Amino acid sequence: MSSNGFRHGVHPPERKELTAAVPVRRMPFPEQVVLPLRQHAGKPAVPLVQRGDRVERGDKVAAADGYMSVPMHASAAGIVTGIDWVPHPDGSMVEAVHIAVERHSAQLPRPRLVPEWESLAGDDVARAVQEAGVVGLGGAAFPAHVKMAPPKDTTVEILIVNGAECEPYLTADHRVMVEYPERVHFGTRIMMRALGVGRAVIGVESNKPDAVEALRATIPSDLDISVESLTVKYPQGAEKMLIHAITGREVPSGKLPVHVGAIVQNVGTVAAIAEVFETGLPLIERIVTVTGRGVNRPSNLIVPVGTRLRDVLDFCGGLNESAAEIVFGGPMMGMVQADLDTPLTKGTTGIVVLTHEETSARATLPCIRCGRCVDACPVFLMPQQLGALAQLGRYEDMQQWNLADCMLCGSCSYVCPSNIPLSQMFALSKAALRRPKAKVA
Amino acid sequence: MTLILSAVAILGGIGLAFGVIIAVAQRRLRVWEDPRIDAVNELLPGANCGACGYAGCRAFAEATVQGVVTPAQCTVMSPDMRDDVASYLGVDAGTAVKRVARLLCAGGRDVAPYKAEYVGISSCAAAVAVGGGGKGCAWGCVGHGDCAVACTFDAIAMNEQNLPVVDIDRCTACNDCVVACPLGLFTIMPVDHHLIVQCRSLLSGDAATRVCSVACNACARCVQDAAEGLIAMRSGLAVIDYERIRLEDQRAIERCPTGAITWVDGAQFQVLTAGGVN
Amino acid sequence: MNTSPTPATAPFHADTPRLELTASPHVHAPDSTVRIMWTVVISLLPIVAASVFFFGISALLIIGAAVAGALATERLTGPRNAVRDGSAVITGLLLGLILPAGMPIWMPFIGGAVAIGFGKVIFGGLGQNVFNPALVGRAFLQAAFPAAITTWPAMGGGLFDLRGDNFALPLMSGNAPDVITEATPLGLMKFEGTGTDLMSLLVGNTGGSLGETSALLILVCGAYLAWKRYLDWRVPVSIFATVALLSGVLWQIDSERYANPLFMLFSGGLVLGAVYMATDMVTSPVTRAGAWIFGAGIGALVVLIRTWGGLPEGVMYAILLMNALVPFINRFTRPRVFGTPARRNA
Amino acid sequence: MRATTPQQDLLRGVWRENPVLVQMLGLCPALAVTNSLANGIAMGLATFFVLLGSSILVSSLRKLIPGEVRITAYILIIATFVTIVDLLLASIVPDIHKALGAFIALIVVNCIILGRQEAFSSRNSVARSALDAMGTGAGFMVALLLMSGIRELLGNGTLLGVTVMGPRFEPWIIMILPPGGFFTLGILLLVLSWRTQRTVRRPQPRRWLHQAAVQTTPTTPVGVGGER
Amino acid sequence: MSGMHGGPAPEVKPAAPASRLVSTLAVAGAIAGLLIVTVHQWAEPRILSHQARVIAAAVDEVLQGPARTTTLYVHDGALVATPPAGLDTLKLERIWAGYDDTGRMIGYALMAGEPGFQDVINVMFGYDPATESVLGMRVLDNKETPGLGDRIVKDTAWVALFEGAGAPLVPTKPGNATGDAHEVETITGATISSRAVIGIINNRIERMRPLLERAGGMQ
Amino acid sequence: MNDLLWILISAMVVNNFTLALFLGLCPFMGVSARVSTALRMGAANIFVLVLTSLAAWFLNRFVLPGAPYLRLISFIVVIASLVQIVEMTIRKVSPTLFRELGIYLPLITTNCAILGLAIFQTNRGYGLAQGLFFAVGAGLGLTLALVLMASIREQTELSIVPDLARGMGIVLIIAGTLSLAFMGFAGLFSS
Ligand SMILES: Cc1cc2nc3c(=O)[nH]c(=O)nc-3n(C[C@H](O)[C@H](O)[C@H](O)COP(=O)(O)O)c2cc1C
Ligand SMILES: Cc1cc2nc3c(=O)[nH]c(=O)nc-3n(C[C@H](O)[C@H](O)[C@H](O)COP(=O)(O)O)c2cc1C
Ligand SMILES: Cc1cc2nc3c(=O)[nH]c(=O)nc-3n(C[C@H](O)[C@H](O)[C@H](O)COP(=O)(O)O)c2cc1C
Ligand SMILES: Cc1cc2nc3c(=O)[nH]c(=O)nc-3n(C[C@H](O)[C@H](O)[C@H](O)CO)c2cc1C
Ligand code: SF4
Ligand code: SF4
Ligand code: SF4
Ligand code: SF4
Ligand code: FES
Repeated sequence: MSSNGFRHGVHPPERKELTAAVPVRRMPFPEQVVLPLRQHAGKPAVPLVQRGDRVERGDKVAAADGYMSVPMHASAAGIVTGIDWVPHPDGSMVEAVHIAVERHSAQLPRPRLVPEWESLAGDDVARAVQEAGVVGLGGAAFPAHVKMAPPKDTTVEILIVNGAECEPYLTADHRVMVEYPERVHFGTRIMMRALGVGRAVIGVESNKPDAVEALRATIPSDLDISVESLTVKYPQGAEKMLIHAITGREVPSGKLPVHVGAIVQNVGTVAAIAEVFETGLPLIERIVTVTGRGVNRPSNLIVPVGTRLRDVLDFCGGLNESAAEIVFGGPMMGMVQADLDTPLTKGTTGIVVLTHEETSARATLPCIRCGRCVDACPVFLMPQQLGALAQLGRYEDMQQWNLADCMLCGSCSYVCPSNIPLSQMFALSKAALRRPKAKVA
Repeated sequence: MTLILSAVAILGGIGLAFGVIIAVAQRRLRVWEDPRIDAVNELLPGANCGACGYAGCRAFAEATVQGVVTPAQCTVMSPDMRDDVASYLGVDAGTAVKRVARLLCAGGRDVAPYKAEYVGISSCAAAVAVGGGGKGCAWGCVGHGDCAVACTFDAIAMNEQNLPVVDIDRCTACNDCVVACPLGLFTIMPVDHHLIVQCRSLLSGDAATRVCSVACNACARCVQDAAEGLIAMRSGLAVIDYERIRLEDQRAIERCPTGAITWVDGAQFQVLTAGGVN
Repeated sequence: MNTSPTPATAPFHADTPRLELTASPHVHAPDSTVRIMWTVVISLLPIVAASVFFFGISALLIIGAAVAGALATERLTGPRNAVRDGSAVITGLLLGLILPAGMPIWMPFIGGAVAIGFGKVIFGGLGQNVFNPALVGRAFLQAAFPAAITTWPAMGGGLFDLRGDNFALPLMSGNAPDVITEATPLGLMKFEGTGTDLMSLLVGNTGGSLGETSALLILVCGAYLAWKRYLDWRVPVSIFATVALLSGVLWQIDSERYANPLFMLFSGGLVLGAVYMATDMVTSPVTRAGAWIFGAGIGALVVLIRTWGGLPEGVMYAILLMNALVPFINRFTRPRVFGTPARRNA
Repeated sequence: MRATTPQQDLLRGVWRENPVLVQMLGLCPALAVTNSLANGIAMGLATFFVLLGSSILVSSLRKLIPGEVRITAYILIIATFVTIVDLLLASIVPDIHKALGAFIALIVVNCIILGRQEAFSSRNSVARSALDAMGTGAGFMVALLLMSGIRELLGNGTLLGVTVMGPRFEPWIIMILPPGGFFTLGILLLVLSWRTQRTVRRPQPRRWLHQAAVQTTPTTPVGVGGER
Repeated sequence: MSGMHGGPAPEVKPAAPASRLVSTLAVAGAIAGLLIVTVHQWAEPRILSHQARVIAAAVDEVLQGPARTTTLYVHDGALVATPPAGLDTLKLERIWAGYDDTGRMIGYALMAGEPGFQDVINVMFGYDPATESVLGMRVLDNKETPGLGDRIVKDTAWVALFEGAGAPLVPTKPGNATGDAHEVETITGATISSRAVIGIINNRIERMRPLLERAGGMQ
Repeated sequence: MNDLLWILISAMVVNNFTLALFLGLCPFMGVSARVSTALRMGAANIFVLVLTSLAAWFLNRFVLPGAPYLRLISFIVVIASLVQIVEMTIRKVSPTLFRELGIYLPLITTNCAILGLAIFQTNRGYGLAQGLFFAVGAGLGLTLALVLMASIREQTELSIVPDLARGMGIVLIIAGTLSLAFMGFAGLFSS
């Protein structure tokens, strides 16, 4: 099978043209930033400040709570107005540090010493990355330092930098690769050093020739970094698919990438790590694609973490009347937003504003067993079977059909001519299985 | 005549032969199980609801036959069914305190508005997973009736405000709704506990009442009015210590500005007028 | 449980449009079940036209009656609005196309009703059925009125003269057809041992049921659907391959007793069955491997029944029998899940 | 145990616990020999006789038969009656005997009969067992009459050989073929469950999709599929 | 799936002594045997006579009403009028010879059965070895499809075709008949069954010819 | 066509015990909900059928020649007792096997197919070999029907069957359709 792709998968319209060529701009500081204590996979951070405290940009406002956690830093200078509940992008409520941004501040970070990474051991690099609050920017917001210190009993052979950005609409990673290729390489260098791996591959879907171009042009001569151009297909960016495409190996069901000697890190993440060791600044801002037909001025922005959705939209010329739905992340897997007060978090790759034509829910018909979902599923499940079982609430039986291997990529729902919300049902079934069983049958 | 004899001989012979074999076999090979278990199992409701705390009705049947539990442990059986089992086993039926499911939310759609439209699978779990389901109060009942569907005893019906109303006569305290509710809004408690805080929102003050006019805004009046130590204010919510429920009295609810804390006698909400599970 | 929250107050943010919340994915492929079904209906119209050309107005009466029966039943017993999805029309059309022109039209009507009633609605309507409804209808009619269904009016005759007592009273038998009947190519083969030349098979001016006749036309329409990916090309291909192979071997062994492969391929209902009926996605396997097996099974059964069976034609029974095996095939061709060692069968 | 009144013993089996239509027992004869009314009646009578006879005998001997060999003993008894019936039919109405073929002999294994011995006669007085047997036998008879009536009428246009549907009627041969048997019983069951439907309401397994997507506004489309 | 509802739970019996098990079954068996055999005594003659009647009628029919018939038994490759004693006559293969009132032999009535469309078809037919022609045919029993296959019984016109048809019979498609004495038209819609009947007759004649010829000589 | 083979095929598909001859319907309806169970039931059936064929042959050959009218009663008594003994033995010897197959044995005894086999075998005057092929063919036929029905039922269980058809109604309709489909085998190898 092809060396730079995977079997099955789908081809949703890309719609990247809206922002692909738009250079990254820095968004002016909002009046208020809101820093949720839970922005990453793992334990929430614990606040260090109280109401009335004054913080400089980059100051630590919350500390990591253990290893599976990262600290949080003020993304703008100002006064802490309190710690209160705000809507979380996942729809729940979360406690957050509210900072009233200082109007006329220069927003200069406190002068700080840049960590001397060459002199550090791998673990210390990882620790520095944790201190800087870096998490995966690919969407999962998985603490980056954890991936930099893999379990001792495993050997890492290859570092894969994920520049696939297979989700429609999104161009954040694309712009990073085009505008800051050296930074990507520098970050890769640091990761390789920390992990002690000799080889790194940057995987980029072939619909971003300029990115491939830029990256190839700037590969440092002393490193074994190669840039792979991958077939354009969703979900090429999914860890397992990416690893399969690049190394030809299959991550065993239920296992982690390192079990096949690979570590996957998103380009944005890598760049962020590089920035930590260039400027000493922690992760307090990220590149976000604001796009979709429902927003007036689609753009790629550098946004301070904790900026509220409404402020970003206002800066992009606000919503037009066709706007129907606001999604954090891409339209295939992204989280839909109910509240404009929701702050952007470290994991927010993009804001996609969809219109009525795009979203208007179509009638659902019964499954006609056309098998398209079977042909779409990148992990070779039988969604139509799973779907039928899910409808009856036969979750235990679903496990027999490998529900656990479903990564909720949504390819099945995308192709289903009967418009059955398969992946949603699978998400619910997984949740139901996690719930405590009170009784039999 | 020979004919008759031969016939008698043949069948007699066959009978004899197998009589012997089976006799031997039975001596050698009998495996015995108490037949009363099946009998009792027949008498049980067969709901397999687990309210009795056993894995299904047959397990309960075994337990009762062994005398480990009294038939009354099965909250689903009607009294005379109980007596049937009891009389069949010649044991005492026993007694049990009536417990029911209570909802810790009063935010019907009239008092707790929605901020966005969820469109999709009609299930609370589903809605909550999609941007929180669009309910203004993130803690409040989203009203798609997962609990009503989960209830095997048709004890829950949705009222026109999209709040589940528990029919306390039908409710067997089987705990299904508690498990079903993605927001954990149900709890099982004895019917004779009257004082209930029908709110889970951790917001306080206006923030709380802005999204739901019957929310607990943490004004702490009930804490002062109630008997010492019965109610405590924890992170923006009044919490009743049911260990001390003996101390409960009506004073606690008198000055509550939103009516979040209530004195429940019988059904929790007004009997449903419209909607309902069909 | 249809009560559902309707907003009691205005949205919180007067300045923003009311937001919608739907589950991801938020984009969707263009194809829809309804579109697929109606496309198939359209692709069948040329074949209907051909049958009218060959069998005159009778063809239209038969097909019309079958469709009417199917739609009526779907409307009365099926889910609300089910008729709109067009699948019942397909059922009716195909049922009509596999009946002889001469029978009283109340029979196709009953056939259509049975097809939808016993073949589909009982199972829960669209997509739930195990057996191909049209063929259930046909099998029912064949077992109920075997004589009527095995008398084949001959080709030719004007557009407007009937090919039999189409208008016999409901439930009453028709008068013996005053028009000439002729044996089907397969009938001739089986009972007289005489073949029919390939050309007339392809063009279709031979005896037989309405749509069984013009192989070429059916293949063209099928190709269109396959190109639109509305039918799985693997099924017909593996059917044709198997039939050609097996009958080829037999023919090599004894070209006197056994029919030649081309004759096997293009006579009787094989083409229509392979292209339109075996491919009914509802009643065929969901996996690709399954499709190959399914087709091969049908092919083998067709050769078996045609060659050694009591009946001259076996396509209908072959497909029905394989339909029954589909749940099995699905379970055994379940693909190996990514990252798992070997296949586990549930 | 709640005791049953004699009326209940008698009537139970006829309809509410009809052996064929409700308990799904004794299906083979019910399907195999019901392609004509005459056969149906004959088979019904034969079974009735055997059932009644063996029930009386079993219940009167129930104290004597040790549990270990009861099955064998019951079968002995049943088989005796069946053989007798078989011989009688063969000598009195040979044609019907031929039509029923092996199924007379198969009355032995008709699940209904042994089922009743096991479940009732082995535990109850002769009188009650007799009532129970009559009821069950009658129930079996009812089922057979229904089946064979429908099948002969449609399949041959006749009842007891008398033309009913008129001379030009086109018989539905399938009805006297095996599939027809299955379909007829199937339809009977559907009709029955349709009648009970309206009285009792079974709880249904939840199906998300088919309780239509939530409509917050009437404009958003309803899931069409499977709504009932 | 069983019908065993209701009824009190089986009270737990102590195991009965082996002797009782044995005696119960033995006695029960004996009694059963007694009963059955008595009824059988009464029934058997009637049953046999009925069977005899059926066969006699058939023979009579296919031989076109002979004045007299005799039963012949096939015993080690020859036809004998009286089989050696000790052999159960019912177990032997039988054929019947028919004579007209002048005592001249009309022909033999033969029985044969082979698979038809659904299951085995049993036919009785008359055959005259002298003229090598079939005298008549009657289907004794068949499981062919009612309305189609069973026309081989119901279609009297078709049954009549066999009278005087020359053996071996030649099945012909309706309308293709040339008037040859050997031709028998098949039945449209029941081609298989009708061919089967013809086949059965031909085969049977084939197998019996040597016997019959010898018998013919014997006369 | 080879005689023995024809017996086998005819018993298996052409005159399938369940779908064409209406034998053994109770288990067919009752034990066809799960494929796994159906397979075991089928296996148990084949076993008992072979046992029966042997027993019947033995009785006809050595016990009953004098008294054909005792066939029925002797057959059923012998079969039932044999099965009961086998059942008890299995239950003792291998509880696992008992759970797999044993529990079906009593039900099978009550099953027309068994006695039917014995009777047909006798009426058609089959010898030992023919009898065995007949038994195996019939057993395979029963298994085939059972398994097909089971896999279909598992399938339909997943779909929204109208309330009416829940339970046995739909099973019978499926059975009817199956036996329709099996009519395709009619006349196989006979002409
Ligand atoms: C279906 C699916 C699609 C994904 N697509 C991408 C993608 O396009 N780009 C990306 O960087 N990560 C993507 N991810 C996340 C990756 O699987 C992986 O978590 C991430 O690249 C790890 O890098 P990070 O930890 O630095 O984010 C996807 C995940 C899934 C399940
Ligand atoms: C001819 C015959 C008919 C039977 N009919 C039934 C029946 O209708 N229902 C049933 O559950 N068991 C039936 N059985 C099976 C016996 O009831 C089964 O052996 C008994 O339930 C268990 O007896 P044991 O524990 O002594 O082996 C039948 C058995 C035989 C031999
Ligand atoms: C349900 C059904 C039952 C049939 N039964 C018989 C039958 O009993 N005997 C027979 O010869 N053909 C039977 N046939 C076979 C067809 O009638 C076959 O087409 C016919 O024998 C061919 O004769 P023809 O060439 O005159 O049409 C049956 C067909 C069907 C569909
Ligand atoms: C390619 C294709 C072939 C179809 N063939 C049939 C058919 O042979 N018979 C039929 O009743 N419906 C057919 N349908 C319509 C539909 O799938 C069928 O009615 C379902 O079985 C109803 O659940 C077909 C549909 C498609 C898309
Ligand atoms: S894509 Fe949809 S309709 Fe097709 S099989 Fe899968 S679930 Fe069924
Ligand atoms: S969501 Fe799950 S089942 Fe559907 S395609 Fe993706 S992995 Fe496969
Ligand atoms: S589900 Fe809830 S309401 Fe229903 S019975 Fe169980 S505890 Fe009571
Ligand atoms: S209580 Fe919970 S489960 Fe019940 S309707 Fe409200 S949110 Fe849904
Ligand atoms: S009646 Fe034949 S198995 Fe029950």
